[in-house]
Amino acid sequence: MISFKKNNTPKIVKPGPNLEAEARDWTKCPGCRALLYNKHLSENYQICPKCNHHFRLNSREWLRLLSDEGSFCPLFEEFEAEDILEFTDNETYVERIKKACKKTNANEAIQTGTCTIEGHKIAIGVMNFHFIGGSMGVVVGEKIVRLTTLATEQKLPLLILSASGGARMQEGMFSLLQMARTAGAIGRFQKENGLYLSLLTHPTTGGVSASYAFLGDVIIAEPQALIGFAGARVIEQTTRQKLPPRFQTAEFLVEHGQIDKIVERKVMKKVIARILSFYQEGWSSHGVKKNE
Amino acid sequence: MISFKKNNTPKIVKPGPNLEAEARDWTKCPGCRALLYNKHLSENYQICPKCNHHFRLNSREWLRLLSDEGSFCPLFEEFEAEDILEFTDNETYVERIKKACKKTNANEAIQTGTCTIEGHKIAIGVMNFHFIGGSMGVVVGEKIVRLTTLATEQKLPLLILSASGGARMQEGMFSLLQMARTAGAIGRFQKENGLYLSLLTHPTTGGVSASYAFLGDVIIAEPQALIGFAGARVIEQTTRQKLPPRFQTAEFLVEHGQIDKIVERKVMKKVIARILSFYQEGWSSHGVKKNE
Amino acid sequence: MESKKMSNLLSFEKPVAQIQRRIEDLEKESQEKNIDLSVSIEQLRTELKLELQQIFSQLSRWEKVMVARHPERPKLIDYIKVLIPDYLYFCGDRLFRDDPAIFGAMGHINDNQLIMVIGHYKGKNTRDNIQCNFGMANPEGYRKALRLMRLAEKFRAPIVTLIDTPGAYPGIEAEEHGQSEAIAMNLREMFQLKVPILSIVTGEGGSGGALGIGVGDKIMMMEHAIYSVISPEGCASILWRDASKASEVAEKLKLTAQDIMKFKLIDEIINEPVGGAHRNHREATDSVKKCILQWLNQSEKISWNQDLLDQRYEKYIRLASFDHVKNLMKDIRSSEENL
Amino acid sequence: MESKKMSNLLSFEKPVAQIQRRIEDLEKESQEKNIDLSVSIEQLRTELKLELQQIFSQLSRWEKVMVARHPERPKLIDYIKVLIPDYLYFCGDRLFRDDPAIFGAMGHINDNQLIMVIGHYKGKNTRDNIQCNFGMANPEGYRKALRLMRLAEKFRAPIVTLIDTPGAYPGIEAEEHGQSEAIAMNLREMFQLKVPILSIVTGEGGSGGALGIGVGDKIMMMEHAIYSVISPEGCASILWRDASKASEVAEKLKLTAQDIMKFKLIDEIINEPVGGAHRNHREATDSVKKCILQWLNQSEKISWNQDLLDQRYEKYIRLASFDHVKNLMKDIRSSEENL
Ligand SMILES: [Zn+2]
Ligand SMILES: [Zn+2]
Repeated sequence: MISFKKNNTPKIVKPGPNLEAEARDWTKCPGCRALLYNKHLSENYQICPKCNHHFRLNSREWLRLLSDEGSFCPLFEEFEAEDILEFTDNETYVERIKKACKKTNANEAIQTGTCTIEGHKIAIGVMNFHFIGGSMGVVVGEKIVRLTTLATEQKLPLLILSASGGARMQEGMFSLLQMARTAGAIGRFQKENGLYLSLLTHPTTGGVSASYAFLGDVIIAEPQALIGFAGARVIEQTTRQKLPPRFQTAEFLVEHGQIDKIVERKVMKKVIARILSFYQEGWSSHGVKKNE
Repeated sequence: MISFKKNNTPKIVKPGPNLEAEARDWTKCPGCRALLYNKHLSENYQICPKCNHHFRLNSREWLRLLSDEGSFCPLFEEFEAEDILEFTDNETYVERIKKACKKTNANEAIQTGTCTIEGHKIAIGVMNFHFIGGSMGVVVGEKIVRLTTLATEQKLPLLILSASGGARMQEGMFSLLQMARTAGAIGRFQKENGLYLSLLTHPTTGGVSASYAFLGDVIIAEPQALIGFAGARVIEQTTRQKLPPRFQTAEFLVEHGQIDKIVERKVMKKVIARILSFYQEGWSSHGVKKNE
Repeated sequence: MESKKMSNLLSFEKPVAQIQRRIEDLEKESQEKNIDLSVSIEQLRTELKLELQQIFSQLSRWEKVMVARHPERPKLIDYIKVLIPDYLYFCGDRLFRDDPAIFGAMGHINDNQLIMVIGHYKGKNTRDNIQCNFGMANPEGYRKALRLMRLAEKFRAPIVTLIDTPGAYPGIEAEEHGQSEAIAMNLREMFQLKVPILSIVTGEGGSGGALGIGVGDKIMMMEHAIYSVISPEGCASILWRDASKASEVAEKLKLTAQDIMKFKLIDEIINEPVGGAHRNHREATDSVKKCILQWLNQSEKISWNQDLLDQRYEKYIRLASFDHVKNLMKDIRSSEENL
Repeated sequence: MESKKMSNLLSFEKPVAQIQRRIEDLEKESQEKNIDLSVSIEQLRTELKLELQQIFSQLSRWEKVMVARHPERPKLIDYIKVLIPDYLYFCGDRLFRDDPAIFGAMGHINDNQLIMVIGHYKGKNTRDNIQCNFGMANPEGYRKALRLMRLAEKFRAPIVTLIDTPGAYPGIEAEEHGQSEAIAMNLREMFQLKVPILSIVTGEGGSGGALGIGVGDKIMMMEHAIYSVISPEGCASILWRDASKASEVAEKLKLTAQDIMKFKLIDEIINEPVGGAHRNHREATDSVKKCILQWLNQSEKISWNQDLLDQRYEKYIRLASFDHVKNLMKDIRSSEENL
């Protein structure tokens, strides 16, 4: 699990006492320092209209953006993390989970279920970076395995949106093994000719990037998203080399052949829908081939 | 097809008139300029005992070196090249073939058949660089396709020893298409779990290297052999860059992960026999798995 | 005929240039003086067309090479825009680099049939050219092509490859990263793809680098395309250490669509507009589109399973085989005897 | 017990060093003066063994980390030489580079059973260490591992992977060439190999880089090996920006073979010689060999087809699953209640 200093979550501007109510409606852009009206920001997919800075969306916001209204059916919500290692750092893991639940109003770092995207039914998993850095513990792994199994059984395309610092160290080896479990499940799904779209958002790193995130038949990233295996600081310390410009950005990864394309948030739904329609057509248009 | 200036075929030393008979018994090493007694050279696998320079073997010599005595059964000897393009450069293609036949006492740039290697029966193809630079025309392609088909049908391991400047330009597109034909045949063979050993000798380049030569399940090269796709001169002219040391040598290719290992001529038969025994054991030791 | 102004006139196109200039002059006059010169213009246009027909039906093989390499010839991206207007492209080999010399996209042809188009991209201008290495792919390009073909297989989308390359890139890194392995792998794996494959040589079919995306159930060539085991320059410099003898060597190599059709090594020649594809992109791309649609129609009838692979394999067992050559030689001899 | 002279003494081994020195002195004296001191020496040896047993049965987790990383611990090549003396190695990913941090060879164990052994290689001396990147593999290493595993499949040779790495290499090129993709691909593809796979953590099991060759039908750990989602140093520097708190963090991470066995995440612990594998290579490698032979014996009984893949998959569906954790928690709670 990698830590990220730069948190690009919208920061509410600290106002003077009288302006408090009003100021809650405004957000300062960390990209260009412009003051943005929250309503406008929200209408613009949480992208700064001045400098194109992409504010981070949580899983609910992503689901709203991608799925057809009211189509999302949550699944596997019953799983909640256990503190099997009895891990404590500055606070206990139990406490950390509790806080994360409260902060995100969710019970884990991924939401899973089914939905339609422009009418195409899919199995969908959306990670939430706000929940302990989107880290993958047993529950995240379990939900992905189950979601993938469901997609295999119901012959649904699978979309997983990643946003994660990696494996959740508070669950030790249990976390690490989720890499193998999810990769195995996705392998089975793909062997049955299932289509898996992997959507990488800022950041996707560590154990998540080195398992299901990079197994997509098609891998799409958001502009400027940080994507990589090792943390930049660790690389600098280990190699004592200066990192190249744009290192580990989505743009860098396209150049290096690691991902298919970068898609702007505004057209993300459209592009995904088009891929889904391509895929479903291929399957339905040729009766002969369908049965294989 | 790439031309090779440096011909490392043993060169008979030009003697004074009286010494002629005697001099025929001696060869000057192009590696260290030592005068080597042909009998000793032959006993030492045509390797200079002073500087380890590997003289080139023709297909017959290779067959003698690799196969158990008397075990080689030639196959597909009936095919002879046709001059379909009516190609003439400094001489007609027909003339060129005639000369090559005479010079090599063979009718094409590859000998194919079956043999045993330390008792293991295999399908074997051995190219002969002395026959028009070991170039691959229709007959070479045809013999490899038929040999591979035979290996598939009879469930024999396949060994092809390459020594070639590439496709034979005198047969134009007919030559080029042999790349696809041989690759297709080898793909079928490998899909049936056939083991294909590719043995690369000096030189293996162009259309041969970019088809069957690099499809080996195991790829072995002779020390210092020149192996590559494009000619060094073309690369220099195109890129205007200085070529790195040992560029396109077997040693360079191991470093770059392209081949499995370099094996000295002296132990070549032993290493190949060991691989064959490994393979046949794996198949015979487990009744259950054999039938899959 | 809608004729473009040529900035790159080939030597044998010169007679045509004069007529073109006269047409332009008349058009200008007609406009400036507001007089009707349409009869004369039409006459000249007919003359132009006849002249072009005349010239292009008698091109020497070397002249064909120059047409096939014409910088204004339609490029991959021109075809993709016409063939699959709703295309989505996919990048990368997932290993090392995205090679711009190979480009691939999926989309609908004629609004209803999904296909994947993959080809060499030479670039449309100097900056492009350099970025795309003039269509000379590195190993990562071939590996990307294979990845995209497998993606097409997953989508059950027939594959159309458009070939237009001087050859695989002869570079240091290309050798280091396994140019041989990458091409060989494609040749082998294209036999295993359970969707129909059509390969079209649209311009230059340069040896192994062309064939590296060229194993198809059907192979077609544009009327003025070439396909060769070696470039005429390369061949000349091996035979005579003199690349300037390329024009002479081109004759020997029999590398035109017409030669290769006569050899029965391709299935079809796609007609080009009068005067070559570079004079009318629209007509050229439409012509290609028509052939693809016909092919798709035929491909519907085959079931896309092992049968398809068996047919593809059988095709290549026959193609350029010893028997193939023998039969051709027999035909040639018997036709010679009949003369 | 055959004890080696230690050039790298761990702090908690100090009491042992004194006894060792005394043994050496007596041996020297015995030889020089030609007197029989064997009784005293034997006594000291017993003392040494008891002391070592005492120390090594009570190691803290951080001390275990130090033992697992011990520079004199047997390395991949030591195991290969003992396990498959007639081995043949294979190089390269066929793509980009041969990564010396991963090494693989095929050969016979016990003269009669062919296996492929693939593992991380940390190197045996400083020059080696640097060349092998201290066992930290680049993507090409993981891709080579996968290629060799597929080769083993063709040979019907069971695969044994030996894990000993601080982690995948955190380098610029590693990122450029797809460290994530390479590891992910191995994790996926190891589920598809139709030969039995055994993974043994022999030393350091460093996160994704360890797991990248670690998907097996059975997973074992050496007695003093560790296996962790993150290095203690890495964890400490994330939690407190202070890598020196690693020893404290090691306790939290529960990364010893004993911890992980208690969690039921591995199948077996392989005993090490008294005082750790670094004190007796022969005993350590023999111990590993014995476990492999037992496993091979079991594997004979499974038919190596889809069944094998199904069993492997089912194992990982259960392993570290939510139910697995739930049941463990229940066990822990009930045992606490019983106290
Ligand atoms: Zn901004
Ligand atoms: Zn010499």
